[in-house]
Amino acid sequence: MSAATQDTAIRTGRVTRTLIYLVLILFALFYMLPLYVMLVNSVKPLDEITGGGMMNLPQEFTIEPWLKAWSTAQIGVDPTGLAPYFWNSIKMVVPAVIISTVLGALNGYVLTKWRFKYDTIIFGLMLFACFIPFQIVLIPMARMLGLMGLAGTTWGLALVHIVYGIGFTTLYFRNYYAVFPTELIRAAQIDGAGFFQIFWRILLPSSGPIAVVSVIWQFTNIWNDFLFGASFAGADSQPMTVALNNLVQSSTGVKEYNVHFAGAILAAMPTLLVYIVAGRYFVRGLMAGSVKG
Amino acid sequence: MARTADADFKTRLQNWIPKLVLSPTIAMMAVFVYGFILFSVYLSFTDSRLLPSFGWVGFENYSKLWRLSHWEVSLTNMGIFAALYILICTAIGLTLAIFLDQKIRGEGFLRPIYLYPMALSFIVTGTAWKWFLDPGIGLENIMQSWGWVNFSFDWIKNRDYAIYTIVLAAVWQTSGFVMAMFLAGLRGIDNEILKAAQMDGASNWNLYRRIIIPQLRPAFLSAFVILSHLAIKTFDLVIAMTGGGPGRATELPATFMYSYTFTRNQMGIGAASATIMLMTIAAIMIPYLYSELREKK
Amino acid sequence: MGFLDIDNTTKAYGSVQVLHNVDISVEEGEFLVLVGPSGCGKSTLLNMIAGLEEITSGEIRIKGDVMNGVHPSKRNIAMVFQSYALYPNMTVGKNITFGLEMHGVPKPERDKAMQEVATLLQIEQLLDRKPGQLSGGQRQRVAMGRALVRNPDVFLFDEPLSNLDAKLRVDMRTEIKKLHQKLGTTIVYVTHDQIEAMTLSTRIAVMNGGYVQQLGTPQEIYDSPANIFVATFMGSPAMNVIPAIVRLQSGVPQAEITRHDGSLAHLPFSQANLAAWDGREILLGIRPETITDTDGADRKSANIAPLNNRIVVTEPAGSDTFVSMSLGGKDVIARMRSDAEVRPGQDFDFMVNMEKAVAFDPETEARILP
Amino acid sequence: MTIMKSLKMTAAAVALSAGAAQAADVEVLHWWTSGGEAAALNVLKQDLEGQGVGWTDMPVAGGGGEQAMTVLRARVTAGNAPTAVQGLGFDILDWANQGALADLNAVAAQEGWDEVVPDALKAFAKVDGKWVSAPVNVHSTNWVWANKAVLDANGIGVPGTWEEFTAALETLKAAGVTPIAHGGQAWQDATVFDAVAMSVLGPDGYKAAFVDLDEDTLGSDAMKEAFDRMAVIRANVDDNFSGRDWNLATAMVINGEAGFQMMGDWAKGEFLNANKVPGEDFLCFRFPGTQDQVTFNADQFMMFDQGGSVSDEQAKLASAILSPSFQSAFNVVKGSVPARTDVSDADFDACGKQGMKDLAAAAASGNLFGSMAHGHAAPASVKNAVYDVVTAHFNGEYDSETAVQELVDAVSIAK
Repeated sequence: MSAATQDTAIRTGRVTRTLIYLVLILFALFYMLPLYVMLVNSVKPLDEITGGGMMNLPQEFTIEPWLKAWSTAQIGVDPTGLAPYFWNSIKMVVPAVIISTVLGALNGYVLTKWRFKYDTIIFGLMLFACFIPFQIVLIPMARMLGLMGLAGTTWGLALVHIVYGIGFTTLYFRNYYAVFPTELIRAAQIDGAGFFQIFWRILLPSSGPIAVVSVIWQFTNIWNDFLFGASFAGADSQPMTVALNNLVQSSTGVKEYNVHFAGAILAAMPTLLVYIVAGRYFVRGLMAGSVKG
Repeated sequence: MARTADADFKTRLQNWIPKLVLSPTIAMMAVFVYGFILFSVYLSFTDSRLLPSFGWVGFENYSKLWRLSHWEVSLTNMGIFAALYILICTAIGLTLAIFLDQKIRGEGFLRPIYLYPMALSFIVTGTAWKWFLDPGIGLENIMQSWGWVNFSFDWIKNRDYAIYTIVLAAVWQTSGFVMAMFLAGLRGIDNEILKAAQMDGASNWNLYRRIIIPQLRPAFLSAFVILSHLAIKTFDLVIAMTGGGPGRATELPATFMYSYTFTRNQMGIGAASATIMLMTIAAIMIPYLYSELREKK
Repeated sequence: MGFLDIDNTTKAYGSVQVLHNVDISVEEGEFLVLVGPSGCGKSTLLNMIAGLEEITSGEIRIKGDVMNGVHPSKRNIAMVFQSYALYPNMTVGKNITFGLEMHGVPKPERDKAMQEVATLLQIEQLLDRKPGQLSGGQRQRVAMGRALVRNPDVFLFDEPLSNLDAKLRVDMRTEIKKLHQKLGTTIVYVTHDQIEAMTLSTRIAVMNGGYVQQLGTPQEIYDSPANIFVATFMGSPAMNVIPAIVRLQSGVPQAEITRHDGSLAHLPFSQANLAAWDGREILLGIRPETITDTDGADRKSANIAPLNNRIVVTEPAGSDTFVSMSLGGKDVIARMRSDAEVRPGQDFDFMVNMEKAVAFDPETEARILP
Repeated sequence: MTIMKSLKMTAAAVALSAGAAQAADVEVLHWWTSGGEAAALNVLKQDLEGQGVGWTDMPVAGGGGEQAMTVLRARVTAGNAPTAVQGLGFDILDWANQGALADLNAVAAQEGWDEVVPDALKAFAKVDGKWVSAPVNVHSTNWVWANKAVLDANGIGVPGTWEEFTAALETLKAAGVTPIAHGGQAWQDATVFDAVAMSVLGPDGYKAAFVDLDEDTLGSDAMKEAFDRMAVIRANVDDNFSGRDWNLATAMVINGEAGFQMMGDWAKGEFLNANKVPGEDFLCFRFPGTQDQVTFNADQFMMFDQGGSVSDEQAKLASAILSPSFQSAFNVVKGSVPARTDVSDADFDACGKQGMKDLAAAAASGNLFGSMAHGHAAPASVKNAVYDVVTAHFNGEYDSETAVQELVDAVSIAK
């Protein structure tokens, strides 16, 4: 898509341009603010924070809180730091993202290219499911996981995320495939390609942009989830957010704010990276389908 | 008299595969979404407290719910929050997208800055926001130390204004995402139309107001769906920033429901509030879905 | 029984019937064109032959085998689409051989077939490119190559030329015709362009409103249109349809028509059976090229009738000059040689070749048969 | 391996259908996740490991155990209950009434818990004559913490009555010091209210109002007086109190920005962490008017039924928790006092010694009461209903008159 390079037809004067830059930079500062607070306080000794200057730059720079948050902070009874929980999160997020994206892609493919009676109603029901508040599903979900023998396992947790993410991935892929030429599917049918061959050989190679959107969306949501992670993970599969919460939310202990902030940034690192690295493809992916809503 | 009996096995299989592929999703939706909703609605008519129990009490939970001033506060807050949040996010998102679309140098640098808040959960940023908004250590303190002695920004501590600080933080998180959606929409508009309009003598203002923004309708709709879904699910934000306080001034239906179901051991009332929330969502979403999906057919 | 039989076939979406009892039998090696305005059902019929749409009732048979419910890939057909439908992620070569691969043809054979087709269509140098790098005409060739390589029983073309510019369209038209003559394959071709229909086909099915209006050779369709729809749809400029009254004069039926100034003119019919319509209204159909000046009149015709009328507009078009006038309250176009001396406002003596004239029943719009 | 033991293990394995924890392990759900308290719990873990019992750690912090209780509910619903779960007050009773807890009577009898654990505490550890959980500690909540230097500078002694207390507040205010450091969170407001209500209503009134939920007492003039006193306290709190974490309030006292803080004994850890010495740098005393009473909350470990009988590991865990050595070691770190009254106070500091003495005295004289604010007087629904009213009143939503009516109403809805 050549849109990014095409000339915009709009011309603006010098004063307007200055104003535009000013507004854009002001907003950038606004967006950076919380990250600034977290960053400066994560490299200060604790007494500098409790002593007052929480917004100031550090007088004494230290990397100690980062090391502590990663490898030695007390998360439960063991001073393990966040490191082991990081891998728990990865083990849960990766399959959940992949499966929900693949299922979303298949659903989108069926709902646009293999239309059948009531398919819009089914899609409507899937879309409406995106709006279900997660708090109400906790107890029945626990029961179902128990019945399926998945309680307290990484797969159980991944299943929960797949179930509640599939509405979104289906939405993205459906809107994308809706503008994908149906003639291509027909041509492939005449060529003798079956359902999965068409999907695999024809549709999927062209789905890059929307797959990026779907993966970013799912990755961020699942990585950042706390409620399901806390409720359905087992002792050895608790994700990063639960560990971070355990680090930060001590009700009756001493609060090490600098370690907390360092831990918070560490916990957010993968999602931050995903946004920064894949951000440009994200806008492109949105362009390619989802905003056609 | 279609002679389907003639159809060979592969063809018949091909006819079934799409439905087979869809069926796991349909089954999951049926059980994990709609089954659970029905279960929750059922619970709202029972005497459930700590765990689900099945003693039928009729509408008692609903009548108790409406006697709680606390519930009305959370509904009012939801109204204020959702309206402002959706409005401001859309306005900021659109403005930034239009500005960023003026062949801005450094777009590649600014865009991730606008987008990154979406990547962070409020477990991560909650404390930072709390500090920044705290008059004793945050913005008010800084401004006063810079010489504006009369500068005052204590909304988070003020019962009547605290909900607006929640709006502020929520806008911070998602307006960049909305910007991306609008930017994508803008980039998808045919430039020839813009050139034509300019030849017709339209000013930049008119160009946007009359030509471009009306063409962004799909982006507006997508933004509305995403934003309203986020507004309804807003939960961590409140817990992390105010814990529902000062007093109960920033309680939202989601936090209300959670606290009655899980910390107050009044699952019946929690389920009743959940039912009302779901009905509200349905009242907004069903007409929208209906018009959208029918149009596409 | 033909090579491809469409036997009493209908198509309905719910209660809406889009195709009504279509009956067409195509012989081997025939080039059948389905022509009609958009929405007439021609593409639906093609998709039904291809197996992309279900048949509501009736049968479609290829080589005598009933195709109802048979998967598209099992019908031994190939199709060229309007948008060409080239797979964007595959090279030209892959595009061409994809169908063979799906049918389990081994790679050496696939490559051989690909080379043959590429040579035939002169696209050898394009085989490693992606469709996005091709021009419209090249894509068209690749799409045909993809169809040819399969060596199918029936080729289906769905408006394959409509995305090309005017010149290229004419070139490709010729090329398709050459291919057909060379390979002698059976083709069903959908278009809304009546010139394509006339030039390419061995037979034409003119469709409108879900009905086959007329099925016949191009000449039959042109000279003896079954009804006003066919008469006006086929031919450019369209056949003039003029309200007239049949008057018997000394036993010969004549068409009485109103001239530009309200006076009456009488043109004698060659068809004696119209005597039965004495005194009744009909619609007179006259092709533009059968109204000429004196020099241009068809010498072989036995029935040339003079007609004096005022010229309204003249449109020289190089090879011909189109002259428009008013007859029976309608605008009527005559097609003359370019050297005819005509001026707007001139009262001119036209010659009408009444041998080629047709008459329609104004109520049923069907042609009154001789 | 004995036949008995293998039978028990089979039973446990069957009960744990999902099998998250090994049969020979204990899985412990708790919210002591950071710093000293987690390290203190590690003592218990090592003790058990020494006896060959593995420890699977399942920490879930947040909201004073609220988050962990949500998780517990999910786990029990899934049929996958942890072996032992940290629990507070009525939560333990609720789970016991669901029939989810194991019977610890055998180990209790063997170790003589009945003699050494105070009755008020037993009310939350024994249900229908059955021990169901092992108490770890007793926190008392009606403490006042004061900066000694600030008090000395303003000529203030330890206030013994409400009047002396208000006088001290006036003095501090006049001297430009924030009189009371407070964090405006519902549970902190309620913690203060607990002490204030005890001082106004007296032990009998406190029990009538918050344990028996007697409408007349809840709606009495004395209750209105309690709310009036809350308003006085509100007037002596800085403007910026809302939403503040309790430890930041404690820091204000430590730094001399504020004179007093009303908070449970866990605040002591903050003072010690800042290298302050009890009695020299800071003072701890009971809220004026409650010198003889102790309102408490106690952390315990509920033992979840693992298939009929109490398992070997559970018995070992329970026994380790109530061992005097663990009780002493843990509570010295935590700031609380041991759950059994026969533990030596040798390792405790001045405030700790004072706390143990107060607890023993209050237990003996019937002045030991469960804290309403911390879920040891009434069930969670009532507790939170009281929170609603106290915090709304404290934030100026309505006056004391209305607050009393709201309290009666809210409690009746929640009952």
